[in-house]
Amino acid sequence: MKVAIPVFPGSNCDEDLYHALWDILQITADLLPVTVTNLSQYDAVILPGGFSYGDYLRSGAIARFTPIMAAVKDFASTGKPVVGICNGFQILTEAGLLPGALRANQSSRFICQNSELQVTNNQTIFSTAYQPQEHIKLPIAHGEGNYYCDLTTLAELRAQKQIVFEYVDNPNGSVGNIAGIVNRRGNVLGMMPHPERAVEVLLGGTDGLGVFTSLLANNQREDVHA
Amino acid sequence: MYLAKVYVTYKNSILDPKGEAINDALHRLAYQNVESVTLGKYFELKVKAGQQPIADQVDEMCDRLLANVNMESYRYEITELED
Amino acid sequence: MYLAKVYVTYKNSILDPKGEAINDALHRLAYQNVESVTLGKYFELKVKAGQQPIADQVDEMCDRLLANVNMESYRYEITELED
Amino acid sequence: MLKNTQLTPEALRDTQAYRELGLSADEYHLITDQVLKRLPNYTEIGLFSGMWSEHCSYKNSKPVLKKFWTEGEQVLAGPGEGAGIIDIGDGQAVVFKAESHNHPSAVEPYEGAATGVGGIIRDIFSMGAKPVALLDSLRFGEPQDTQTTYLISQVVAGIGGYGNCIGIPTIGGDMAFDACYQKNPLVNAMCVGLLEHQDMQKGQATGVGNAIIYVGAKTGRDGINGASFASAEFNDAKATQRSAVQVGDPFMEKLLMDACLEVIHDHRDILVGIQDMGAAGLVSSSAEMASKAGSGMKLNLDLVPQREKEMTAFELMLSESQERMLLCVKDGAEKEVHAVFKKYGLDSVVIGEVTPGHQYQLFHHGVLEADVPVDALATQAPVYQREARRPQRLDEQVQTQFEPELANVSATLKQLLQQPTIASKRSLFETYDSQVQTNTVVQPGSDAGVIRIRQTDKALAMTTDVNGRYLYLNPRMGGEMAVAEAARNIVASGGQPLGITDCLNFGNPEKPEQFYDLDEAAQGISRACQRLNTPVISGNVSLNNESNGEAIYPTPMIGMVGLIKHLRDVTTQDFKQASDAVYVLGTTAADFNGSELQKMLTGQVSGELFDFDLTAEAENQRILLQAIQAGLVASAHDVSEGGLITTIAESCFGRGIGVNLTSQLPAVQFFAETQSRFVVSVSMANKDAFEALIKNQGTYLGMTTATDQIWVQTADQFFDVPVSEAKELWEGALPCLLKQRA
Ligand SMILES: Nc1ncnc2c1ncn2[C@@H]1O[C@H](COP(=O)(O)OP(=O)(O)O)[C@@H](O)[C@H]1O
Ligand SMILES: [Mg+2]
Repeated sequence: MKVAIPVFPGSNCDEDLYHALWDILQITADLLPVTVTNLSQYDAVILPGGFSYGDYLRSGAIARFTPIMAAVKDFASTGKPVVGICNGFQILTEAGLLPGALRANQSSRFICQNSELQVTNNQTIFSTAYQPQEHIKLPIAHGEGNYYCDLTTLAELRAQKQIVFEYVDNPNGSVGNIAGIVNRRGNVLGMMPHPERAVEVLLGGTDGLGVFTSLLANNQREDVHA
Repeated sequence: MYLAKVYVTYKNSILDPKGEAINDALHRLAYQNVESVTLGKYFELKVKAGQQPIADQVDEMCDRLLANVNMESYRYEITELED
Repeated sequence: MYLAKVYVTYKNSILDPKGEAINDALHRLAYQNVESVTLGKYFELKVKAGQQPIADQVDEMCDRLLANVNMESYRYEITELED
Repeated sequence: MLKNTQLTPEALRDTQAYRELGLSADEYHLITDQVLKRLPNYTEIGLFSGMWSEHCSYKNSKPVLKKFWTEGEQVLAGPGEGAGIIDIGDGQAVVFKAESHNHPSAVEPYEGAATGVGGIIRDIFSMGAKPVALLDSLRFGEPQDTQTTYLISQVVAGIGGYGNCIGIPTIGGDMAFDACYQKNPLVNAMCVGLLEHQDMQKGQATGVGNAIIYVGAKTGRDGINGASFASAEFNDAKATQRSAVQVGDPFMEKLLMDACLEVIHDHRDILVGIQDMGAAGLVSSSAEMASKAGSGMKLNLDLVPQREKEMTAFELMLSESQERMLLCVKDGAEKEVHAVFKKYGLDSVVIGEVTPGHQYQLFHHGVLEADVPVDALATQAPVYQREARRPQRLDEQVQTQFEPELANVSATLKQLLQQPTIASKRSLFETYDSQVQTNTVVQPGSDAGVIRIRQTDKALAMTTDVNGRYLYLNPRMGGEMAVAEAARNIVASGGQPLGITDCLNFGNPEKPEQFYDLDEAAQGISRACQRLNTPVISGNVSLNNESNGEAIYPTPMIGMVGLIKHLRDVTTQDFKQASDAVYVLGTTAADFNGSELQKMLTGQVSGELFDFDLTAEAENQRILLQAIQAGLVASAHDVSEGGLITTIAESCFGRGIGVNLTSQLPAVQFFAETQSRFVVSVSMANKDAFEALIKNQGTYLGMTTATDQIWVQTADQFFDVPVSEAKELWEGALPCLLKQRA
């Protein structure tokens, strides 16, 4: 599997992700500037966390207009997997690849802590490595992670089993305790918690590995790209 | 040259945590008669006349970039500036 | 009940990195005719009549909390609301 | 100000307008009679005012700083460069420095704190190092009135706002509250970087004809003459201080940092020198680069990227706009540098060149605006040996120890745990991203923050500490204690202390009593540094921390970094499991003067400071480190504010583990703040080996338990507190005071 990591000006978790993929999971990955317009040689795209363009307007709002995001849209439309972590999730909602939006945390403060999650749907290509309803711990670090969508959308997310991760103790006010969702087709995941920060015992836990190992396992399955 | 003043606020149904925090702070400062506070964004854009009508263009900029219409609404006023 | 609309913007020589980032973004979106963007704050306060004249009170709130007069200036408009 | 710029040299002399810029009449005459032998124009006098300010020249503190112990074979660069450098083996080095942003933060707390962080980061990457961690040391008034709580939340938000955005983890710091900081909050930031020896940079401009390149943000009128502002005493008349407010742009700084590090790594052969533009902006960076290299320099100010129209030479040279750097690049290689910065979307412009001789020449609109000897600016500021006079407060204080009487020990403990200085800071440091870069082994909440060094088995431990109350009672001994406490935090985390940086936060040095405090504290610091083998490698001086004539406690913040040789040695303060043996290393006495307990019970600190023995300190540290390295220690936590019982309680809180302890001490001594102690837990398997190692330097207290209780049988009474209840009080106190919403 070969992963593309778009690096937006202001991204700051790109190298963390790169290390997690290469050093811990031995997955091939490339850091790509926003000028890249062709992603056809990749099997997956993961948008990293950080503060693209400073997040000076709304998080993710400016990054969405970069050339590489047009390529990511095309890539997603072919059914290949796209993941957005933290700022990556924010960019995916701004770009319309995922429903809803991310507002300032309820406390209106940035929060960095370990948060307990429930794997609500372990049947997505990003979560098969987890047990049904498994409780895992992943770090969160965001100021605008308060997921918002209207009630109709929430009902739809639930009906279509698009909610992948839910917070156990909602730390930011997210609607429906939502920490991570997929699109209807199931090939685009956005999540506020940082799986790439939870891949080593030394740094406090390995519960994040599942996101990447799921991706890896399902990449080898022929049927997912069908 | 035009001056566009753009106001972006959360839609009504959406909770505004920053506004509430400011509301609380005002109460602590003994402004008990403040009932509610909402916090929005206020842009001032200086725009040169282009091919498109200026209002259309500002509207488009709001829609595409300055506001996230999933949760925010916007309004604007345009005045012409002396050069 | 009164509605106070408060506009807080940076004073002239203060750097506005957010405004500049948005300006750049608009240029990349091909709105080349945008000359400058500044980003400020826009508050809407609902305030009940108190002992102090309402304008004095709003002015005081701006001065003490809503703006930092060392780098920001503010202006406001007050309208009376039907209860 | 604009009006003044039209002053002729003669009018400048006659009106003494130079005083407004912070130059004394004597300094002015030194310039006219000895340095220039003519009357300077307004721009030139501006250059001197910036460069001869305390902030740039250390004219008041130099004689004090000279007393610092700065040696040690591991030191690769000591004070003098942008930041100090210490060798850590394997061709690597650690770079660190601290910076104060007290005055700007008092005027505009969010941006003041944020730009403080931004500034110290530039100091680190300008040395060629990759910034890997931030720390912050904060002092505020009592968090009781809205103004103070607002200040606290804004300062913390500003620190987080910058560090989080740029992507450098904030992994430690310290925070204390006393009324003396009410109008003079202290906001000190420290940055730590990792350096490959081959990347080491100097801020120098050598080689006639080499290009001087300006990179980063455009210059505006922000912070003009901030250096002399920062060096002036504070009063309530705010209007004059407005020009000092700057807004930080962490997004720009991230691009700038990445671009500069790329030039340093990949274009080594063409880069001659690099320096950040900090205090006194363009003049200080350029004049220092030239002077250090023994060169002259000529700049064309028309080429300086400008954010505002019609800026004068004075304004361009003294602006403290943030996020700017100055490079000296080999003649002919300018394009190569421009290409790198262009990739990041940044301005990079040749604004001048290195010249033969030693003159510093500025051209603006085709006019030679300034022509002065560069060394006069950079190195020839007058140095003042200020008068020191022992303050009365030290002679008037009682010589006996405060003797607290406790009616109810567990109630006292609960109350103590809620004192703002003791209470958990989690709700505040939780707003800092402490994990970005994925190297953080120990996050805030233990004695020191720990960062691993990739591709090695090593890690760095870091901390900031100082207890201003101790210095208020005895500046020299308090200075020693500050260093000792920092070292204890490093050792308790499994590290060997390497060296320190400092921020000397003091009052007005022209007052002999304040200067005495500064001088004494520096001597104490130096002595402890020598004894603990932690040279001073960098630092910063912030004087005039007074408002309306009232000075803060003498508060020399100590930032220390240590090396953990093997990752297995990383130790935290939490008790790990039930049935471990608990010890206190070091001896306990009835030391209450200056203690948190004294302040809580009497509302103030007073009396002569208790004894402190640096030899015992060093010995206890040595033994603990040896025990950790031998793999005998499950947890270690140094004893500081709040004494033994506070330390024990904090060790219980991490994992909700109880203790059952018995001691020969009277209950009240569990609150004493005797120095040089650690609380250590050891598994049963290691008990004998640990006791053999510590001999009689420590005392067995009892065991950790699986209950939710802290049980203590003292010489005179038994007391107990539920761990969960105590923890809730300790964690809830600050959010409640600061009225934070969940
Ligand atoms: N301003 C701050 N920023 C980051 N971390 C902080 C801050 N203040 C306190 N902490 C963290 O809280 C913990 C306790 O701090 P402190 O009581 O000062 O410890 P100690 O007494 O061991 O020096 C430490 O891990 C410290 O890093
Ligand atoms: Mg400690």
